[in-house]
Amino acid sequence: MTYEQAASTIAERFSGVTVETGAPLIVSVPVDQWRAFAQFAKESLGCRFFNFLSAVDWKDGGLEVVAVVDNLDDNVSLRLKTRLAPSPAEAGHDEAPRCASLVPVFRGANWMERECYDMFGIVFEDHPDLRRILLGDDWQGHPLLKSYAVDTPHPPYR
Amino acid sequence: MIDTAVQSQVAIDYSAGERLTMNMGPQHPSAHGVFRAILTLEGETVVGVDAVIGYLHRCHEKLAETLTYAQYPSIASKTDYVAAMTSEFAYVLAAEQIGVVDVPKRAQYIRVIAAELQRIASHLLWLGTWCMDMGGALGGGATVFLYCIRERELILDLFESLVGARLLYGLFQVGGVRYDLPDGWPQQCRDTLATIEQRLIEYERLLEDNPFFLARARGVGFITRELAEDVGVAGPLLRGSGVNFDLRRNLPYSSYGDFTFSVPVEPEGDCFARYRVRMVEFRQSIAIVRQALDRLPDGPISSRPALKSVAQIRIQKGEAYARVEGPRGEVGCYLIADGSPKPYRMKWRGASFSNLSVLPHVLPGHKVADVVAIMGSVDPVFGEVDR
Amino acid sequence: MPAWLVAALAAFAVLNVVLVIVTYVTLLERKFAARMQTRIGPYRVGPHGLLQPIADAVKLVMKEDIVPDAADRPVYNLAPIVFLIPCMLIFATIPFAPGLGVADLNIGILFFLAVSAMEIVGLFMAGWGSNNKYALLSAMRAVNQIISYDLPFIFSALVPVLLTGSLRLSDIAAAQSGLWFVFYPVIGQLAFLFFVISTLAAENRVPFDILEAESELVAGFRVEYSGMKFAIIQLGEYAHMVGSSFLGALLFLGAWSGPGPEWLGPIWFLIKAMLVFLLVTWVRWSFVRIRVDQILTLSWKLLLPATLLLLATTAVVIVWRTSGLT
Amino acid sequence: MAVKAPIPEVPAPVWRSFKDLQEFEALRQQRPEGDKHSATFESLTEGIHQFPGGFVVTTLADTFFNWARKSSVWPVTFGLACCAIEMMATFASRFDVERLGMVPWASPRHSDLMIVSGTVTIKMAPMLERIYAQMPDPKWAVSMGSCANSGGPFRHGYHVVKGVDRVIPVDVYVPGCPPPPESLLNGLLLLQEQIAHFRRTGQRAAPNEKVD
Repeated sequence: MTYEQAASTIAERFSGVTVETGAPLIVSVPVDQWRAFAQFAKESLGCRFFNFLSAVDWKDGGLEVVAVVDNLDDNVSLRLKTRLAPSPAEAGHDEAPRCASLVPVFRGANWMERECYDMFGIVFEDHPDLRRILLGDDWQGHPLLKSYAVDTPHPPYR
Repeated sequence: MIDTAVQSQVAIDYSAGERLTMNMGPQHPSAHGVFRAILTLEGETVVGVDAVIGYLHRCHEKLAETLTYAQYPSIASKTDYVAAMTSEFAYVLAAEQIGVVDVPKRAQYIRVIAAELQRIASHLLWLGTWCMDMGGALGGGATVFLYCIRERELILDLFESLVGARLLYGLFQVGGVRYDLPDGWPQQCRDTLATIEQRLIEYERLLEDNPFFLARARGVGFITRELAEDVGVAGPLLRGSGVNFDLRRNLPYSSYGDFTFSVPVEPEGDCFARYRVRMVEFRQSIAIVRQALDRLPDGPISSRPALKSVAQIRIQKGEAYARVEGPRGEVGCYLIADGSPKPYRMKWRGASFSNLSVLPHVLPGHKVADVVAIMGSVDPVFGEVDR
Repeated sequence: MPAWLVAALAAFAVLNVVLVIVTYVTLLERKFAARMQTRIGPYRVGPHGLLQPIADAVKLVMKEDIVPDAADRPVYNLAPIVFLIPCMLIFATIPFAPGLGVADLNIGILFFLAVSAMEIVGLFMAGWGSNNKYALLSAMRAVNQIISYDLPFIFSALVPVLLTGSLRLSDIAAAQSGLWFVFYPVIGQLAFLFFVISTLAAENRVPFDILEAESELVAGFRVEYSGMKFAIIQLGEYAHMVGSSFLGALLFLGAWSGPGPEWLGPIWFLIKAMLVFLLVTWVRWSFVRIRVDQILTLSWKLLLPATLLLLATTAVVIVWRTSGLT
Repeated sequence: MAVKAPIPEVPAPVWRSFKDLQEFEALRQQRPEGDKHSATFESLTEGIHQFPGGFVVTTLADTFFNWARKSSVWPVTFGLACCAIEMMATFASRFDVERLGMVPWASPRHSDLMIVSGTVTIKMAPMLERIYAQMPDPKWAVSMGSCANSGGPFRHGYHVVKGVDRVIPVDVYVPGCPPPPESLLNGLLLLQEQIAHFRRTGQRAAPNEKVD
């Protein structure tokens, strides 16, 4: 399984997916095919190693969820990206961005997705236990959004 | 006299059948740091684990967006403060991959020497704190702990003469290394490695001939190969569960390809397998440092020599995910640059975060005493877990 | 002088001697452990750290005495005393020299073993009284560990009794003037080995110290005690340790028999007791703690049958030796 | 099947609202109303002190008890972050603190010194307060490392408390990031000196005047 074979199998199986060839294969996936693609990557591409899952806040361009999965035996690394709606803090509407959770596919995604929820406010559908992991449960706001100032006061300690 | 009636009266309710919820709280004598495990016990066996982390969340990723490429490496070393060298390595490597900055050969060799010495020091601390967990701070474990710290001090002296700091260094910068090896350092380094190699044989005799240690380590904390890959566990835990993957050999970076070393793999996946993997890694790191010292090339130590001051480094738009093999596993830095002197987004993939997230899947069914032994063999560092 | 006054004075003297020995035994252990770990123990407090135990004791006395609100007050306050009494009583029957002892009962060793099993009551009271999960869990562990190790402790202590044929401790000591029981061909060494293992477990020293396992149960049953009560519990623990090492020296190493004049007896006895104590400390600082279930399996499946077998073989050997002679 | 533990609500202790150390000293000396024993103890020492020649007794008692407290300060094992590794190196064989009579104990009840080594985050602050409150009096606190002194390199982080003296009263500040074992030992010796100058039993030494 080399990068070219991986790119070709992806191209024929998934239509809406754009692939950027290169050492790590960067694949941008539409939101609705997110879990299906992850399942496909795990089974047929052999990318069983779940490296990490995180998010990037592109302000108006919306939130982008990034996940890296690897095939350890053939050293193939896949970087999956999907673009969500902008976070409520910027775009003004109150409904939080939603994304399909990868926990049914990779058990390692449990804590990573809780951290994304904690830091960006992305709600992952049918995640077994979606609550804040790093900050206290009574924390307001999601710190890693660009609209959140780095030095916001937090009584009574700051 | 300050009023001590501070905490509210918490009555222990024994009504919920024989299940007891016990709190292995953030202030924990085992020296890993601030981690709270809410264990649901049935008698002595653990039934459920709810791990509460975040007590050391120091906003690394938000601060990375406000600090320039020259400032952040000094804070990057505080993510995994037991292996500060490899933490800085990841950030600097990512910045160099985006900015296509070439690093002179001598700087790459010094980086490899520093990273491998740091791996030996970190594994020494792991062996000490693991035995202290199992043996007690006022018991047998403390003896092994103090022996390991005695060896670790030798390596910290080496780093002190190289960089000037004992625990958190500023050796790495974008484009190379900040300090060159002082004269007489290679010889001092070889002597230290020789003494450590002798002492390792002593530790193995002290621990592996001791039936109590074997009873506590063997057959405890099984991580199957499938669970290891599924959760993204890395480093000695992955190799302890039979996966033959090491970043230094599979995806060589910073001229690791020039050195010959073997990657230890143990199929069982219990605490003793991880212990064996790390003991072999000690010897492989010593071999790598010796090869690097023998073939150390001359030349400049940084491709951007004017970088001594906090000069502005501008890196053009782009993104990169640099992966470094730290003592606890794969330390990754996913960096997005937008041409300004500060990165747009920096995601830190800490090895301990994924290693720790395997605990709720492994712990149920073990005794309370095993919980501590397994956490010791996972060797989490909470600067890296909470970032 | 009326008999009861002599007994009272003897008891008072022995109590003070024991207190001094116990405080300075803690310093001996800290210095010995430090030397094992390539460091210098307490050094700055008085010449070579000799005043360290006094400083610790005085500081603990002057500490604030915290009683947690949720604690069961009478049980909590009484526990240290109930824990200390048996640990001090065990010195009553130990004869430090042929005539020098508080009470030389004819059932000396039986009294010793019975009283040393009583300390578990104080320990459980401490565990239950402080209404703290850690304390409760460690009290549970304490009960089943100490009870399951009392039997091997008693059986291994009975081997010298069988060899001398009397329960009186001074008889046992006198019988060893020729051959120390530890040098008795096979039975002596095995009995001494089992005795040391079960004393280790009876006082929850490492490797059996799951009671106050720092990494799991923070500080075991004494987690809620501070200041004076904590000092009493520490005192009781070390007193029980020293009492068992005195008993070990008496049963197996021939209490006061040794070269030199007669009045050197107690000095020899003290040196032998300290040797046994250092053996226990050496084990404490080099072994890793083992799990609860492994401790219990070791006791019920290994130690108990072994000591029973040993007792039976000593009886057979004695009968064979005596019948062979007549 | 995670069991959600209720987060116990911890009322803020009395010293939260102090402006600076002088005001804190005033707060510190007030005896809470329910505390009748030490009131009598207070009047007793006052009586002896006024008694002609009585000061010899009180000063002798002070020096003796201060010597005892100074020479057996027991720190609680409370490592937070990178400074905890340096604290362990200080407790280890090369820079042995047991020479000064310090043995790290596991439970706050048995110890009388808290070395805050590492960054105090907002999620950890209530726990830190509770552990400090659980320690019996007289107790001291050493703030080790620039994170504990003033928030250090993470001062501008949203989750970091800008210095541990916003949470508990601190006696000795040890600078450095992380402070090498020698400077922590220097801090501990300073603490011992401060304990030695404990005026009148039960009272804490007044801090030096505010120098702006």
